[in-house]
Amino acid sequence: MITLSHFIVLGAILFCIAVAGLFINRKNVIVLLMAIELMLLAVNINFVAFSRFNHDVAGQVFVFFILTVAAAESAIGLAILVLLFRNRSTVNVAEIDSMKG
Amino acid sequence: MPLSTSILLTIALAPLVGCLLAGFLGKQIGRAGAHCVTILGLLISCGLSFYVLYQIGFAGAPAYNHNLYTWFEIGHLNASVGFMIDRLTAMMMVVVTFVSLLVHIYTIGYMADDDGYQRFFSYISLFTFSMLMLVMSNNFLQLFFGWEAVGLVSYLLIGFWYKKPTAIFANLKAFLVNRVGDFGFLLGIAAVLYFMGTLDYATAFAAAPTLVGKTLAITQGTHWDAATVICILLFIGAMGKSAQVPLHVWLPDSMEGPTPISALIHAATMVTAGIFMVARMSPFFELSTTALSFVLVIGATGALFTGMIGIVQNDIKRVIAYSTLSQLGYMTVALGVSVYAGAVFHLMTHAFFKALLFLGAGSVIIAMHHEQDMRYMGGLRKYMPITWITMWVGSLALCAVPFFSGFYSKDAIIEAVGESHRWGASYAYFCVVAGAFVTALYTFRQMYLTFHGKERFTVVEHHGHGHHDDHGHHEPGVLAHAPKESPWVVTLPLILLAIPSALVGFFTVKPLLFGHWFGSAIHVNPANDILGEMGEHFHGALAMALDGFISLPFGLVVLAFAITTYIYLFNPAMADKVKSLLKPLWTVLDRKYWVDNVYYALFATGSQKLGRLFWKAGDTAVVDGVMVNGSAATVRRIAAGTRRLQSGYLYHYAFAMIVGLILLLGGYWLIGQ
Amino acid sequence: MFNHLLSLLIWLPIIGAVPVLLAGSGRPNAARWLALLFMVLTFVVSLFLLPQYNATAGGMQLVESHVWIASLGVHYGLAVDGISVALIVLTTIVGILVVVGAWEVIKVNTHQYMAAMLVLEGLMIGVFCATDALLFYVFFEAMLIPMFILIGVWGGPRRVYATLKFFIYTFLGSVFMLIALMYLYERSGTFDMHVWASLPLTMKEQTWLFFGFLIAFAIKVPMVPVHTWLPDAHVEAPTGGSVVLAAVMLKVGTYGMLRFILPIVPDAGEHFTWLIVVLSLIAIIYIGYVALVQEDMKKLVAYSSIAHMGFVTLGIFIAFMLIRHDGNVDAARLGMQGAMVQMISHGFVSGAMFTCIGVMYDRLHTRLIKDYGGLINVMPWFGFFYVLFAMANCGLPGTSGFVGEFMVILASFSANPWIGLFAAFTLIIGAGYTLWLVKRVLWGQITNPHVAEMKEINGRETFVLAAFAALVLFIGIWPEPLVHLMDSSVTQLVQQLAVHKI
Amino acid sequence: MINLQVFELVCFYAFAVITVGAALAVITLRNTVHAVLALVLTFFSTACIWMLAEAEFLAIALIVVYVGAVMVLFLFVVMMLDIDQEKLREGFVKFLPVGLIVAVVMLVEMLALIGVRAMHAQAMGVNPATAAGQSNTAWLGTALYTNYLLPFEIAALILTVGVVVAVALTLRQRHSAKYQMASEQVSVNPRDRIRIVKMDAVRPVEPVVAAAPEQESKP
Repeated sequence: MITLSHFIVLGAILFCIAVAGLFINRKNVIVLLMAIELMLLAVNINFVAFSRFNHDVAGQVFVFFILTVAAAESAIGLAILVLLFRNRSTVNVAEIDSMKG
Repeated sequence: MPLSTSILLTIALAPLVGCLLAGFLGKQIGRAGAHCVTILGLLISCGLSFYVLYQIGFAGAPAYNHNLYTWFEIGHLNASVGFMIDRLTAMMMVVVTFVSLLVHIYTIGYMADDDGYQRFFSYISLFTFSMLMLVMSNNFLQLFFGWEAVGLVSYLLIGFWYKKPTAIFANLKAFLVNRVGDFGFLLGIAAVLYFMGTLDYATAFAAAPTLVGKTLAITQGTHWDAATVICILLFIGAMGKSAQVPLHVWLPDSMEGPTPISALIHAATMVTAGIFMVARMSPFFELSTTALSFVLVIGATGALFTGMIGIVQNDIKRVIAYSTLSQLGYMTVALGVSVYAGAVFHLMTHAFFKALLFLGAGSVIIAMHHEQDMRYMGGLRKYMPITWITMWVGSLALCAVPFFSGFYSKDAIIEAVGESHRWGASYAYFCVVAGAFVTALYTFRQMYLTFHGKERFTVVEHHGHGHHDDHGHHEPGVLAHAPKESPWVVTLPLILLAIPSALVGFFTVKPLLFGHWFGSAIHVNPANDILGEMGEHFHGALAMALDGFISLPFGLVVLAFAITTYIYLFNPAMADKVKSLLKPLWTVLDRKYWVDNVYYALFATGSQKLGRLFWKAGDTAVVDGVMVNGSAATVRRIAAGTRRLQSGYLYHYAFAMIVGLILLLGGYWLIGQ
Repeated sequence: MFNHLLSLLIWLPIIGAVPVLLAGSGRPNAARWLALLFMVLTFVVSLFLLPQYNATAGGMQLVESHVWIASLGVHYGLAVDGISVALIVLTTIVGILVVVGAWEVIKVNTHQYMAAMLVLEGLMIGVFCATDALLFYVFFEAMLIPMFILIGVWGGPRRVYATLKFFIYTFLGSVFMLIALMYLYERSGTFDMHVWASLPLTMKEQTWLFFGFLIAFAIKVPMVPVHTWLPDAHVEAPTGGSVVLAAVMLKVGTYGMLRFILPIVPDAGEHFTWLIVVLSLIAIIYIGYVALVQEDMKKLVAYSSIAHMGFVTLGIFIAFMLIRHDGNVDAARLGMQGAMVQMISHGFVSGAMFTCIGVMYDRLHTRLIKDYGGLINVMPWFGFFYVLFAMANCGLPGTSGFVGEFMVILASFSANPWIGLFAAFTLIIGAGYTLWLVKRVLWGQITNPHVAEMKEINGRETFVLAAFAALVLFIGIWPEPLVHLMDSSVTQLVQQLAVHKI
Repeated sequence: MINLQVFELVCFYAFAVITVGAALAVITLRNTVHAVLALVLTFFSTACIWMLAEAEFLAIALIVVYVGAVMVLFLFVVMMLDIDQEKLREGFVKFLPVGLIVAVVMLVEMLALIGVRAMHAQAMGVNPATAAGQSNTAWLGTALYTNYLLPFEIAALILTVGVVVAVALTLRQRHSAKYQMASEQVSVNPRDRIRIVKMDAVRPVEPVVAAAPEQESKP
């Protein structure tokens, strides 16, 4: 019998893997973007599970929106990445510090 | 016949119209136009003043006291502009307009070559207007207006030759020292308003007796007598304007101005405003013997000690200036012993003979091509006989030689001081008697140095220098051409002033001093009425003059005459010997008791230092440095610290975010526990 | 028209700014004439206030009120009393003179300069009319923007520092006022200042509110420890900006005190009168000394402005002492009236002084005193005006500068002789710094060869200076019309002071 | 017959293991292309898990949108850009411990907060869609087009803006390339192109001497 906890724990594990990914791949923007996608996925798992559990459609509707926004986000993110690479010939985060105060 | 307002307005405004015409349209109407309109204005003013004097003083017209318009009205306080004409005012008006008229005429000659001809006429007419406003006022406000306005004109006139550094220093000094007096004066007016609730003379004087017993809380537990406070504050104003002792320093320096104004403003009229004011305020002063003693001591000190400085001066105008200080001291002494009529009487005679002396000195200065140093004069009597004779008339009047006008006023003052039992009267008596000796000393010295003895100048005719003799561009004692008598516009005023200088005392001493001519204009407490006592021994002007020949002051004058005659006519080398003999005394006098130096160090330099300290330490360091920019700098420092957190690296932000998330989760967990 | 006279006054110049802006940088002359037209129109309209306002009746007149923000109970409420009328007329007169004064001086973006001036004038009039606290606040804050632009765009070399300082200083103060306003709204449920005047407040509340308002207005006035923005702002501002700043904007601070502190928190006002009196006296004496040693003419006049505004605050608060301690209504009215006259007079005198400095600056492009000397030799007419205004600045009788100082000194002597004594020090110090300035600038030999080439003032400058001179002399010789205009309003204010609100 | 619940559980575990494994691969693989492919796998198995939760519509949407579109985009970008893989891997080992520690701490905290044990017994319960007598898609669609219509429209707008932005950002004007500007061609004014010069029919004879130096200086 699958319980709510199964889903939640899976979501938590995925989220932590994504976090670890952020840390160990700190220079590669593409992997960073992918880690973020993973995080969103973890969140989405939770939404779906709770929607089912609480008989509330809002959870799934929200997943739908998250998917939309995440798609838009990765599209723009990748566009920025392309632009960045075109201008600076690198996607190394360590070399991008224009925001340094 | 009662006086009409329109006549009084004409008197006051005619000079103002002249001033405005000459000042604003000076270029259009030209030199002649300028002196014509101003002199015309003065003629009208002077003529009507004589008429007013006749009406008030001799035809029995009632005193005039009306408001012209309301200056402002707040609640029960009505501040108006108006005229009060009684005998005191009428006499002052005549003195002011008459001397002013003569000075106007004289100026035609004196300023003939000056670029600022029209401006000068405009100024002296403005001065006449201001002075008339001062004396004709019927309230404290307008008095203060006139008071400050004459100060302004004095400022402008001292600095008339604005290119001279000394002149513009002197006018600033004069204005500021006067302001110190005005400071007290204004507070005095404030005190009058506080206690009387009005600024109107008539109301305030009528209510003066209610002052008795009132006090002003100075601190918790200290209460000062109201009348004393009012009188001393008002007198501080008089000290500034009439150059009494601690505030006398501006008057000698004011000689930087053209000579006509030295005669008009700094001898005959403006400086006597303080005397006039105290006489006007006699109802108040009579209430406080403390204040009168204060007046007495200040006046006496001035009478003697400033006169002594005159002995060592070499500038012909400065000698007369110090003599003015000394004579003003005499007047103040008279005020101090409640002999207001005597003070005003001396004011009048002094106005004539001092104006005469100044104008005479001016005439000499013209002849000497603006050389004022007496060491380069001498023997001028044969070049300019009219000036010489008239100057002698003035000098004898100044030295109080019997029959001359100065004698009647000055002798009365000396006698009154002798009679007085007021605190400080014996000191004052010593001062005024010794002052008589000092007066004679510097007067005769001046006359001898200027008109008698050897000629100490040389005449070098050079070509091209010609007619334009500017001020002080030449070698001392070297003249372009020989001195000659001044034109008639200069000598006419001298003659016209010499007549009253010689005679006015003889004819007016009886009514003015002993005849209660001033009536209610001057109020004297019966207990203080020294003039009344003296009047009992008065047997006419002739007898008084004859008595004068055997009095102590005259003896001293004769002594001084003998000494100066010996030194300056027969043994000129003696002067230097005396000087080296009395070197310490001479130094003290030459340095003017170091009062100027102390004031300069204390107030001019001190104020600047204080100001700079306030500015740099207060405004720049504390307010701007610590408070304003300090807070800004603190923010900047904090920001600089936080700025390092913004490394710009994405993973640092991610790290911070995740650490924050961990902490948040941990926090929830702990709370959940 | 008379029903909406005040609205017309506020919005006429502000709307007038639009065509001036539209004239564009390419047609500076059109912008100038349009701006002048609107300034004159506003002035003419403001003249209608004088017959429309009943000076004998006093109180708030020409009331306009419309709901503005219904949910907060905010009204677009306008009305004037005698004090407002006087200040509005002052504003409109200064407006004309500023436009004429800037005629050829402002060469870059003339249309924007003129438009900013028009907007500023409308907003200042708005401040003097508003009866709704929030409306007042809006005008009070909005006023900063055109001034910020005026100094920031047409200012001197350190204009950025000066504008920032000016803006942040004033803004900081008004934040405290906003808090006070919000608290009063919470207490009363309205922003109507008239209702607030009769709102009972405890001493503790009053104290907090008092300081909230005091900080805001003290900075605007400016009073002593928070005054340093003014010299900097003046030094960097263009002439017109300085004139408006000194002539009108500073008055907004004291006007705010009249409208907020006096009626709303009178008990706290009484309790802290000593503080204001001490600060005012410090302003008069300490600032006088600071002014004495300034090397920059504008700074000197700016400091003297602070000293003169000290008289205004002194006159306003001395009324508390006189009313509450001595019950001396006449003296209290005298002091308050003196403060009001001083406000108007300082508007003209300081405006004229800054105009004079502007005239010199346009010719020599320096404001340092040491660069001048002997100006009278080449500019005698200018010298005449300069001496006249200098005399007004040091309070010579017969000029407007005297009237207010005289009244305040008389009133403060009645409250306490020592206060009168310290206040009267201005006679000496004021004369000291002003005449020393005159001595160094006007008199003497010409030492700087550039001074010798300076041209006498032209017709336009003469017009501006002569207008100022006429006003200064008029108020000095016959202040009664002005005093009468404000008298009943002052009396009502003073009577209100006597009411305890606890 | 296998117990359906047990089967579901087994399936869940299987998919969960694949998901986690693939996710680990995403963050550890050296080659970015491989990492993207691992991410595809993660998404796919997650979609399967959603199937188990009977969220069919979202599962399909995830595959279509993510696997079909977004991941392909990723692949495009990764392949398009010539990325120096080695340099980007620098510090991988160095930060591994930190990453692990952080991840583990976070996981422990999360699990503790979730309180796994407390909720263990709770089954997912009845599918709300089935209970309403609808398919999951209908259930979700009804909600989307009624109560959530406005957010739905906004989502559409966001996507559109996203597309426009992505294009706008990456669009590059190549100055070397030659374009045909139709609008300019149409709006040409003849006067700009040719100038009609009036000349005398006969050219006046000029002196030869004067003309000579002029010609010389021409080049």
